[in-house]
Amino acid sequence: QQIAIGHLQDLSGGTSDVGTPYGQGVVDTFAWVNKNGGIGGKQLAVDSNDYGYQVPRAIALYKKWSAPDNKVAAIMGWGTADTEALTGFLANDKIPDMSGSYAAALTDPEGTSGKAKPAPYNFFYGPSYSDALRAELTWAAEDWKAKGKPGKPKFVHMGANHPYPNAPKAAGEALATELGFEVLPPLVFALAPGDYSAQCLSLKSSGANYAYLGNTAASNISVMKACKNAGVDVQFLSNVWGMDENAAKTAGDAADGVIFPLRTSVGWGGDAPGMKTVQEIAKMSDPTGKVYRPVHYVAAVCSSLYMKEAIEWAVKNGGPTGENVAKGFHQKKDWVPAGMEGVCSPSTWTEKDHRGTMKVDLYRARVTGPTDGDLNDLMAKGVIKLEKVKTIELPRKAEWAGW
Amino acid sequence: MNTSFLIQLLVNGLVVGTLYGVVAMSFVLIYKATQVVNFAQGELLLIGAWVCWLLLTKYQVPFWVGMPLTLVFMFAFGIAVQVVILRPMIGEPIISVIMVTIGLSTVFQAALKWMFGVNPQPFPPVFASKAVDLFGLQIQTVYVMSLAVSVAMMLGMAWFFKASKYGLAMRATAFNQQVAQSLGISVKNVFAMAWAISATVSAVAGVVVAVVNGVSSGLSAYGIKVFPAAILGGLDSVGGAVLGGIIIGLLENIAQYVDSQYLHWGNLYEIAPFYVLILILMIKPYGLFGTKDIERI
Amino acid sequence: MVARSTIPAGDFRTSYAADTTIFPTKTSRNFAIAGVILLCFAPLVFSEYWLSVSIQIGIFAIAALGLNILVGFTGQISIGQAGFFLLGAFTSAYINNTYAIPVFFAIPLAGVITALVGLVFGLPAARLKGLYLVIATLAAQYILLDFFSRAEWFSGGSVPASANPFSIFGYTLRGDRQYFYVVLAYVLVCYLLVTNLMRTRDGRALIAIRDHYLSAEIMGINLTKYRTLSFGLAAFFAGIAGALYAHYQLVISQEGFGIERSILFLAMIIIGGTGSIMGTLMGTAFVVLLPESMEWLSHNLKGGAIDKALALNNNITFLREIAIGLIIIAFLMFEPDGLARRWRQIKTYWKLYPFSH
Amino acid sequence: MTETLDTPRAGAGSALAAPLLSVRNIEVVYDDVILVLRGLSLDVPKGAIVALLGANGAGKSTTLKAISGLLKTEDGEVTRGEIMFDGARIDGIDPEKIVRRGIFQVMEGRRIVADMTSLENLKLGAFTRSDREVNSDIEMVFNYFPRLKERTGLAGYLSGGEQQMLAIGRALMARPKMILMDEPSMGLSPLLVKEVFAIIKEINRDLGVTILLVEQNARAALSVASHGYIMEQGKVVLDGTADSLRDNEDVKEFYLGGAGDQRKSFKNLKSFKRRKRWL
Amino acid sequence: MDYTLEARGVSLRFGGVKALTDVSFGVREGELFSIIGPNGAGKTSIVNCISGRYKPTEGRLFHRGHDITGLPPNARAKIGIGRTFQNLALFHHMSVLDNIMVGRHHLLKNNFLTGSLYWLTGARREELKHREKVEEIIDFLDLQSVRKAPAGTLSYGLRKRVELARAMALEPHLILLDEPMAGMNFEEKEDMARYIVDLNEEYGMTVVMIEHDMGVVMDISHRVMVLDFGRKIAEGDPAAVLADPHVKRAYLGEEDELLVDPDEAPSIAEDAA
Ligand SMILES: Nc1ncnc2c1ncn2[C@@H]1O[C@H](COP(=O)(O)OP(=O)(O)OP(=O)(O)O)[C@@H](O)[C@H]1O
Ligand SMILES: Nc1ncnc2c1ncn2[C@@H]1O[C@H](COP(=O)(O)OP(=O)(O)OP(=O)(O)O)[C@@H](O)[C@H]1O
Ligand SMILES: [Mg+2]
Ligand SMILES: [Mg+2]
Repeated sequence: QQIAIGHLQDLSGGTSDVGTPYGQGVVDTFAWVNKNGGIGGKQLAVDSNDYGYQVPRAIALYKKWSAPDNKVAAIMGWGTADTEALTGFLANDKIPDMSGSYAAALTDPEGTSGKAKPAPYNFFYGPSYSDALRAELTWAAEDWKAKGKPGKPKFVHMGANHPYPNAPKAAGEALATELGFEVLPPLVFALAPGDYSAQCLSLKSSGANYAYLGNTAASNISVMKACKNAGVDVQFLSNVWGMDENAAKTAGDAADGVIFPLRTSVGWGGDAPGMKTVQEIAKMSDPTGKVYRPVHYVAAVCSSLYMKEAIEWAVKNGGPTGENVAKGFHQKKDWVPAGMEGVCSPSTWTEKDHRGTMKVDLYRARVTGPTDGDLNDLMAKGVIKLEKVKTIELPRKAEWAGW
Repeated sequence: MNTSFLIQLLVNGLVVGTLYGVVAMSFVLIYKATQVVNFAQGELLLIGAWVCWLLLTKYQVPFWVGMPLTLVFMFAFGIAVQVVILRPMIGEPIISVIMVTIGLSTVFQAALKWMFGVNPQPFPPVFASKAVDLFGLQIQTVYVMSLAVSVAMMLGMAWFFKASKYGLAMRATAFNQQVAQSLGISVKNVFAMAWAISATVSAVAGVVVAVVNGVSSGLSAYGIKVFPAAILGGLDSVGGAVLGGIIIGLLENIAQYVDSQYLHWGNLYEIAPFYVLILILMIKPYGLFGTKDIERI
Repeated sequence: MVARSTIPAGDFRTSYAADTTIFPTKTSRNFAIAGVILLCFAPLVFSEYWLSVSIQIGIFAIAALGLNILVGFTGQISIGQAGFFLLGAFTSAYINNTYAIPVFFAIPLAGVITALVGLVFGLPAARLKGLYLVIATLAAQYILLDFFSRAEWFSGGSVPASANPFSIFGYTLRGDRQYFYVVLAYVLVCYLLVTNLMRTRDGRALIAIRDHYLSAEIMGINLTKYRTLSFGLAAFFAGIAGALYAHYQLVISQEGFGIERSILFLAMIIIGGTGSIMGTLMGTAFVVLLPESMEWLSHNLKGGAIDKALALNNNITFLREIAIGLIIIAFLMFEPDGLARRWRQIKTYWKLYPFSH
Repeated sequence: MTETLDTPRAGAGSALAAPLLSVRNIEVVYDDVILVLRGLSLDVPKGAIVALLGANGAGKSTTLKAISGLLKTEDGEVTRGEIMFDGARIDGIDPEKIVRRGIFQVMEGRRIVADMTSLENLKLGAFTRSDREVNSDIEMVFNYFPRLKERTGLAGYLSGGEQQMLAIGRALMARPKMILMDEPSMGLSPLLVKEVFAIIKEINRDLGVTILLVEQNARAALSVASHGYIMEQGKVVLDGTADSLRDNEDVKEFYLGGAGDQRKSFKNLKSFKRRKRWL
Repeated sequence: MDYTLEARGVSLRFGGVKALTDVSFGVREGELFSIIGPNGAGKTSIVNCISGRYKPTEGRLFHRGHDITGLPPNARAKIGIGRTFQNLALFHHMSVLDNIMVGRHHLLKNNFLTGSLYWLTGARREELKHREKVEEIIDFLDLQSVRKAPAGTLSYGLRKRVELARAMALEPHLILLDEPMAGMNFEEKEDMARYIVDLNEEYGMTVVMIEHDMGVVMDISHRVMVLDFGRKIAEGDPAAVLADPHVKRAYLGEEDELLVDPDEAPSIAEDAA
């Protein structure tokens, strides 16, 4: 008797740059769980699928997973568009989905906010895109003040016209206005790498001081490089998927100074008791343990272990049905999976609020030299550094729920 | 009116457009000889970029050696693709051959991701001074180089088709393969040649964009940009392709100007070229320099 | 496309009516009817998975059929079919959500509205030829997508729109098992309509334009009208298919309906055989099943000996993509005229069996 | 059944010279199923003009395409028999190689490259040559067909007859050993037909080009040819010297238009037809 | 006006090429009118003007007294003008039958809506009715055996015949034939000539024919017009026109052995007996 889990990952589509390490993290974690006896003596049967960031393929897979004859206990999801597309089905079929999409619309289980449809079976680990951006804006407002520059700072939202980059747009712009920013018209750039010189020239001519990069790393890099070339003087605030160690390596000095949120308390090799577990898990796909794992991998380990513990609770309390697993998420407060102390941030999901955390750790990417060479070396030598800037504890405002 | 911003955008459009032009030229080349629309053009560009990257980073070859090596490789690669995949398709319905190039692009795309991973890779610095200043805009040295190279390639290509015996043979083959064969022209060789040259020319563009943006699978998007460029110039005109590329480049940037100054739609730069394209086609159904079909009965 | 029609000996036709039937022989007709009857039992025996695969085949086959009218019969290549597919999907959802028009009527209505828009986009077809037209359709696709991503009132902008399940007079169909019959009915009707169209006046006019537009014009065929019309027809079927898809998936997202999907539609008809109605269905099945079977294969490979030996890990997905590409290439190398031709040849072979040279 | 009028087949031309081209018993199938040539044989002696006559659909063009290798592009295939040229087998090899060996086909229906000028078309004719005399040969062609020189636009806009001239001119540019001509007089005005046949004779005599001539204008064809074959339904049904064919009753009736030198009127035809003796 | 078709001062230029210069002529109802002339004289061009492919640079064309100079080609099918082409223009992948059915396009009433609903709208009945007409034409031109063959696989001569059938299917009263006998042997020309004469005499169609075979032109046409370098150089009774020294010089060359007085030729029936 096995417990079935559906796993959507993007290894070949528009977000494969970050989808690959995250997907690997999920696969490794469950493999590790299985190796250590599974859950309550049951092995996990993880059906991992590369869906290429295509909604129809996600839905087709979902049909398979939701069929009564072999219904899964839970889904490890991925993108914003596909997760939002599945939301209604998940609620209907009572299957919890731990997604890689942190859209705030997924955090309102009962739809009480009026901003989003009810999403009782959606979960994710980390601050929502909107909350992360709110924290970044809060920091930016302080930064502006600290620098003592005159006038209103200008804020601009940048990203593809796509559910994922758009998810925090309204929230960000609303808070920015509130915080005294002048909000400029958004700038659009595609989810694929390309030449975005024109956008950077617009950015330059608009005189923006803070620009939010809503895409994933690959295309953000293009923008950062192009803007560097065009001599744009702007502070980039990146989405959680928009910056990581690989991106810093590729972008080189163009990535220097970018602010981004980190979901885990430490990165790969960081000083925390839980890091040992992470390294154990990483051995599942790399027995040498030498491969450097970017932040998304570590976040995936956390997400998967939350799922594991929720299932564990379900197994003990009536069996691993989707409904029970969802209940499992609601059991604990300030929850850190066993063995992950100091790595995963304490999270709480309640029946009424699926904002797991309101705490946002802001980091700054530091690149201090040429970035050719092995990532392990670069990190070890400190050529690339992820520097903690500030932890922002946002208030759990009811009016911020769901958007 | 923000003139300096507009000028910067126009200069940027010119530079980027020239690159579109180079790729469009290589696209037109295959079309002219084989009547086949090559959907894998962007991937040829990408392969060129990765190969050069590999030579420069893994084998630490200097650029002035790596670049020619890349071109030689791409020439051979073009021939190989033609011989193995497209040669058996000679004489089959064009639309099926086009579909094969689409299949090829899938295969290349996946194979490259497999070999080089999904993460973009930075290109080692190639030129001592990275940029030159033009109207207050920093223009990458590679872009300036590519401008020179593409003008040279365009002239060479134009001469080739107009005056050389093999250029004539290519045109005859495009017109009708059976007729070409009846004249003693080896359709196979003509096609192989077309693919080889086209792959080589694309690789030049590939390396140029890679130097600027780093290498990643996204570069193959240039393959799509090429369609409007080639069509705008007129499918069978080499000069037209370059001009079409430049026009598309300029249009994108003008659209960006209008958008960021007045409209704030967000992605006008992506869509505007297509509106203009349809407009131009309605006035000139064969693009700016394309030859009209002969309608004689 | 050029194989001579061969009719088994002994099958004499005594009237012109008998000579204009859809099926060349009585047996083939009986086979077709039997096939349809068997399909009616499919929901009882198929697993959810196979059901959903067959529904997809059915829906895409309708859109591909429309495209085949344009490409195969009129000779105008389009890479914009996915745009019209989406338009149909959004339209049906929109008119159903906003004007409370029952889904039962919304689907055909969406087809008609899409067809009208298709006519407008078809206007350049009167002037453009070959690749110039292809790129104009590409432009149409981009323009439509841009519209969808902007028109929040209509399509929800970049957020997926939602659609209601299929319902007839207050009775709502739930689940794939019931929806299967809706799709089956649409497939049957659409394929019959097009078969009829192609053996009557306007269908012949389209084919005539494909084969020789100059002489078609002199035979009294209005080129502008028919070229535009074929765009309208293609859009109609795309719209119907899109609407069916919307009420099947219940959410409509632009994702996955860019030019890649338009190209897939093209692949369906090329693999099936341009200008072949039955081929369209076969080609669609091929294109839908290919990635599915590769998925299945890569799944079984995963963790297996080959995987370990080659250290494939995640690269299996690239292997799968490569395999899909290679199979399409190989298929076209061996069967450049599509499945329809081989099918015809097999039939000819059996008909002529002892005598086939 | 084949009826030979005078000398036995193999000897037909061998009295003069060894056959340059010899087609032995070939079968041609289109599209894997349609059998068009059913065991056809013919010889063309070196330096001769041989006429190949036959009704529409008899397979004349197919025969020429089988020799020049162009069948392949039409899904056709030689499934039996062999074709020898200049002492070597040429069936199955690529058409462009056959051109290089010296056989050039003037295809039915002109087939000039419509989007090139006449001059470019002529240059293409000389594609396989690398000598320096190409330009003087272009002058030679323009001398034969002065009209071509006047029309400098794209060849696709030429009139039917002008295109025919260009097609013949292009063949001359290749300086082949042998030309296969598929209905060279089609669409030409009576004056030009005479000229074209004069030119055929001339190039045969002056340049020593061997010619296999498919022609519907049997009278003209037999007046230049030394030998003729008559095809029906994929087979040779009659062959002999040009003179012997001209005297054959059937040939007179079905190809030359009436017995003797008298011509029947087209006006008073009845639908009744007499059976051909060779069938 | 008793001309079915009349050209008044028609000129046609393509850039520098003068394809036609001030050509005027008239064709009477029921006539079999031939146009001859050297290659490139403008014969096809004038037919193209009549069928609407080309628009004359100058001059007017009248059909039964109406000015049709600017009428689009497809509208000319409706007023009863049909034609065949010098360089074959069949629908290659369609069967012979369908090719001919296309000719009936303007006579059929069903459209894409009624056609798709075949059984419900009477489209079937209409199609079958016209199919009968087409079969008549097939019988008339002896095409029975290739009825279902794709036109692209036929031999040259048969294709010409199918073209004629397709043009006939339009039920035109004026039919334009561009070199209908090119590429045929004597026997086939006989057949073709017979069809054309029947077309003219039994179906009562007015025929305009371009032909290079002087025997045919002389025997069957009522009147002949000669073009040279885009100008009309002669018009009138065939025998008289062919005897014209100007025509001989421009077109026929010196005495043609094919031209024998038709009255002296033995008839085919005698020969058979
Ligand atoms: N590509 C093809 N596919 C199928 N059948 C063909 C093809 N080409 C020719 N045929 C058939 O082969 C036979 C001989 O054709 P071919 O063109 O050789 O005749 P021909 O003697 O040259 O006639 P014509 O005098 O009309 O040119 C015809 O019955 C024709 O239908
Ligand atoms: N569309 C066109 N563009 C340019 N020139 C043309 C065009 N159509 C015809 N011509 C020219 O006009 C002249 C007359 O052509 P046309 O086809 O009428 O001749 P024709 O009398 O039919 O000759 P043939 O007997 O050879 O068919 C030719 O010299 C031709 O080159
Ligand atoms: Mg022939
Ligand atoms: Mg003519």
